[in-house]
Amino acid sequence: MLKYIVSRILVMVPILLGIVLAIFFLLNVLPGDPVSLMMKDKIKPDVIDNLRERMRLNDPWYVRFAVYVANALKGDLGYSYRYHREVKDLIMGAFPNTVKLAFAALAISWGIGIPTGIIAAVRKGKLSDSVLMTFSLAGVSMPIFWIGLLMQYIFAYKLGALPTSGFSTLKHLILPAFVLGWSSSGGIARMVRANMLEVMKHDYIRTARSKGLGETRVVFGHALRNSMLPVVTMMASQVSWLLSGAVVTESIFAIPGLGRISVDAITNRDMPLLQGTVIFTTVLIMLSNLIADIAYGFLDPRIRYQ
Amino acid sequence: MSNLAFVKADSLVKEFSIKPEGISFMRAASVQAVSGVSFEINRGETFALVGESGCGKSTIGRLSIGLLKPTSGSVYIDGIELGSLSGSDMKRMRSKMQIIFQDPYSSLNPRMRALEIVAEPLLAHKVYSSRAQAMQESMHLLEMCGISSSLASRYAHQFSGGQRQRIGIARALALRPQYIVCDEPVSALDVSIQSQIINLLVELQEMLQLSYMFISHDLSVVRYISDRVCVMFLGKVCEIGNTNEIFGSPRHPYTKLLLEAVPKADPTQRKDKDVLLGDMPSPINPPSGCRFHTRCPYKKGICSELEPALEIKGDRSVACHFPFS
Amino acid sequence: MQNQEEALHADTALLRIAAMLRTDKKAAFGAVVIAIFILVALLANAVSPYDPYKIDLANRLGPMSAKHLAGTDSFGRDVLSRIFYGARISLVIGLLPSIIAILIGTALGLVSGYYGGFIDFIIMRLADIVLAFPSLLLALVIMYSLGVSLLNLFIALAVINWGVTARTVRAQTLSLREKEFVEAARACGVSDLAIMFRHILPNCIPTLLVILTLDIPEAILSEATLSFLGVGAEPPTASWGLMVSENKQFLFSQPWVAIAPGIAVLLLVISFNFLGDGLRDALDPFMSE
Amino acid sequence: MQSVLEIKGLTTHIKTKAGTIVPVNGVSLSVLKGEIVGIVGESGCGKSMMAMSVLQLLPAAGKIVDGQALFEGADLLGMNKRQMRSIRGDKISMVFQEPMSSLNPTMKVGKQVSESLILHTKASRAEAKERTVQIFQEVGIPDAQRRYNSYPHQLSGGLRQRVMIGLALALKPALMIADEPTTALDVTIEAQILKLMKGMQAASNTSIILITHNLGIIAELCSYVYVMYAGQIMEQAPVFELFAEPKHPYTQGLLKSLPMLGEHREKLHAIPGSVPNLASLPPGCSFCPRCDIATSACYTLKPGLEKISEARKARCLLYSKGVAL
Repeated sequence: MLKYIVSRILVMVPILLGIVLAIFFLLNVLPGDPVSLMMKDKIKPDVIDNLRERMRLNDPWYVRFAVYVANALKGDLGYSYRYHREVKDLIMGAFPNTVKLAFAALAISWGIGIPTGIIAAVRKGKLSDSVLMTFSLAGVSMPIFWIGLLMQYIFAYKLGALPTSGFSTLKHLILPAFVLGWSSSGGIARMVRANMLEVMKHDYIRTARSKGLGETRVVFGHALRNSMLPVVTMMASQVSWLLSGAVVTESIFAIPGLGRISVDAITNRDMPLLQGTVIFTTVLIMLSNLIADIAYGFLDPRIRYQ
Repeated sequence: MSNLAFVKADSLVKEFSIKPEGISFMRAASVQAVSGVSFEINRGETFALVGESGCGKSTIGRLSIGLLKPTSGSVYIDGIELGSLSGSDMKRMRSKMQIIFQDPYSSLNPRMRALEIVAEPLLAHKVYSSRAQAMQESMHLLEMCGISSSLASRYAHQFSGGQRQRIGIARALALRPQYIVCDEPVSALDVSIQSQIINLLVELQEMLQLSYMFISHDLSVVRYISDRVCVMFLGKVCEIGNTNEIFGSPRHPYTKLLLEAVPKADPTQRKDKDVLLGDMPSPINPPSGCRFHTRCPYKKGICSELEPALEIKGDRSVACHFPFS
Repeated sequence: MQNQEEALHADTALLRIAAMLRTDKKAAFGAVVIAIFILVALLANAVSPYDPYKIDLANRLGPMSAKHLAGTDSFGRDVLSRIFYGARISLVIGLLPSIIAILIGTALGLVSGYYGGFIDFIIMRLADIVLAFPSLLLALVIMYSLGVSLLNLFIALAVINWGVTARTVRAQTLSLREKEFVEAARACGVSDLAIMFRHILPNCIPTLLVILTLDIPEAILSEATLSFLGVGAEPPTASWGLMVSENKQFLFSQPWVAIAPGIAVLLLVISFNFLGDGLRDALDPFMSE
Repeated sequence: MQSVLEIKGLTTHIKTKAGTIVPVNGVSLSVLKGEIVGIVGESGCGKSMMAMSVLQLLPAAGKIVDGQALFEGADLLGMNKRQMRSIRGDKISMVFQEPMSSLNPTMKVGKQVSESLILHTKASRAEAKERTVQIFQEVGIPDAQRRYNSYPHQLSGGLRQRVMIGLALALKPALMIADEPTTALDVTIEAQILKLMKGMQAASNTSIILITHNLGIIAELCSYVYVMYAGQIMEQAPVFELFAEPKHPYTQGLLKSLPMLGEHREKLHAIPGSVPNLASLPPGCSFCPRCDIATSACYTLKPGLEKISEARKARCLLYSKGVAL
């Protein structure tokens, strides 16, 4: 098991490096010169030269890459042109808001997705299967920005029940978390349902029934654990999906989180901020990937006792 | 004797590495599936390989036609060592040796018609100048194996298990091989179909002078079809010899107990038999000395310490410290 | 067991899909809606009541009426006509990059699974990298780097989405490679290329079909979202996402203008999802292979 | 002697894409106290579906349309779910073919047995565990205390099947249905499991229905045999009589087509054709297309199961009175 965890961590390192390299390449090498892009032609040439020197833009890209990685490991992600602050500080300021949103959304997504998947599988082909799965699928099928606007219109404007934007109280969290959670519950429900149906076909389910167990015991005692295993591995891709969705949700509901920052960084062509945010987000996803892998290892005795 | 041999295997060893998926930098453990096996198969002879799962018999079958490369040791077909051949020579050599598989379902591509399946080797080797000729030959081969030409354009799944096995045999015969590995060819078939396929294999052998390696765990079938037999346990040979002699008076304890274990379709022969105790030892960590000693009821001290050599007496060999006489 | 094996078959796949459409109402609904959207997109200039780009400032933010069935937007353009034209962008962006991504993924997955070893290691780590990115952020970065245009969006979506296909095809190739019919082909001296194209690829096609129907809705949503965020289609293009974004400031006064394009997205995307789920159920034995 | 299970006219339908098939067509059989009854047949003959029908464990597409299954005087087929559940595992238990897939991979094997004990005997966890370890010892699992905490993948195939048998016999049921219990196992392990089943049966006086395709296993274990073909019983007889003098042409063909260990015949007898497809059965006798001695009457008349002697019946026009062949 320890071997398994260590190997998972070791596999992560080259991937992480590859990701940083890919982002770095896209943002630093391809578009030419960020300084001239950023400054357009408003500033005197010697100021530009000075800035280029400070950003080491005259060095070859791989030197800059090495410097960037070295600094990043020390926690220095650069300096935001737009906010005139350390990228690290901006990220740390935004991070807790995104975490709150993501966890609330995750809770809603699982709260809707898992029971929906189980009920739909157990009652396959019945009306409840169809209704529940359509509700879940509708969540994945609507653009997040649109459902966000729709919710604002209904709950904030028409009913006046909830605030449209900002992030100061728990009430502010309800709409964005629901929007984001609903939109990712479909994937969970689909997967739980498909796994459950698959597992229910296995011989050991027949064995459980032949022992005289009731259907509830068969489903919860034997089928559920086995069908939840793949869902655990899906958790990582779900975190990825939630963070993607957070970009839009945070824009709509004016939540000062990571997603909002990255959109700001794009509109303001604030490259160091964009780079820092994207890399930070990706690291988060890799970490959740790792946690999911380890959790899977613990839950599946076939891996635990390898 | 050896100048007659069409297939000769010399101290074959095959190791497989068992590597956890995707973790390339971790040291891989390895399993020795075949540990120093030698044998010869004469022209026109049926040589059977018997043993329980994990004894390495299927691996030997694949080694003997170059589908797997041995870790060490060599295979000679018609006097030519397979390991020495270049890619194009090997391709030419492939037409001399073929294989028939156990599972009639996974051995035929579900997206191809029977005719195309049998024609594929002919087309790959450009045996005929035109596609039409290859198809005609394919039709002929199918008929030879008992598939009527009216069925030839059906897809594999439209045939029954026995018919699929016939198609697999027709494909193996397409390149006019002299040596065919039959890897459990009837194990997946129903009892009433088994004998059809066995009869077909025997007829084809007589007609085309084929040499067979017949791999099976079914001792009754082996007894019926083979001239010589090799009994294997955990990658090693227990004994080799004439089928009637080995079945009539086994010398290795494993052979004897294996024969006794087979349920006989005759209630009057019921008896309380000696059952071979224990499980197959792990090939990752095989027992010291004689690999069979952990299950052998006749074992003595030396068996766990010293590995018995294969003792050759005429055309009968046995690897046991205390063989029955 | 025999039934499952029988299901593993090419020409029954079409029959199974046909049977699925007959029994699965949701999938049939999806297929019909998709067909309607395709027709509308093809015939947009014939079915649209107005020129979608004609600005009519006198009629800004008009309500739903007999003249303008879905009202007019902040420039007085007819919303229904713009939705019809928007179907073109959504379908093209939904279909083409997904198909390209699947072709790339299939090629890489086949090579990776069949040859294994170092090349497999490299391809799979690349796939890991692509899959580890949050797709929307990756698209944002690519659009930032290449500049905002529909063509660049097209490239971004194709580059992002090959990972899943590559992994799935690789897994299938690995299991098919061990099948005895592939061994038989090797024993007959059939070349690697012929084995890949004749024996492995055709058996992956049902899976690819399912992946495609799941990728298309993703791509449609991505286009809408990126356009909404201002890094996709550019004004005055009639793109559904852009239309919502352009009119969101009038949400409380004239909600319909911002909401109508979203309904089009929902309808099209949920239809693809319905169809995809139906296909997956119908072709299930292939998936579990 | 008192019968434990008495099945009368059991008929089961299954809806498939090709239409409704009848895998169990009017099957009647009885199992006496402490007796091992064999049901032999080839793939698709309905033998497993018959067992599943008795315990109402049919797949969703299956439906019992007619018949009775009297167990200790009560009709199993008329029972509601709750009544049926109290029978399953306690009074009637099952052993399946694949011990690996029949055990839950993420639950300790001991727990899978004690779960059943807790359910039916209201034993406490500790009592159930103690009893389970005891059962493991009885079915010959070495180191039973430790094995209680093993997961299925940590056991060999033979041990897994011992766990299954332990599970089946844990509550000393009146009847155990074993569906191909040794088909997935090696010969020497098969012999161990068969010996274990015989021993356990003798000790507890449990009746066993043994379903298999292997005539050898039938001959070694059973006292009475039913031969099934295409959903019907073709012949039924005490085991010695059946093997000594098979009455039905199908049984005769099956026995003749077996290669026997002790002899080397020139050519095997083969039953021509394929195992029947239940979706398209001939109008008359379902075996007639493959029968050596079929006459035109066989293609039109459905033979009944005729009594030949006190203990024997066969479904063939040969034995139907008043039918001219």
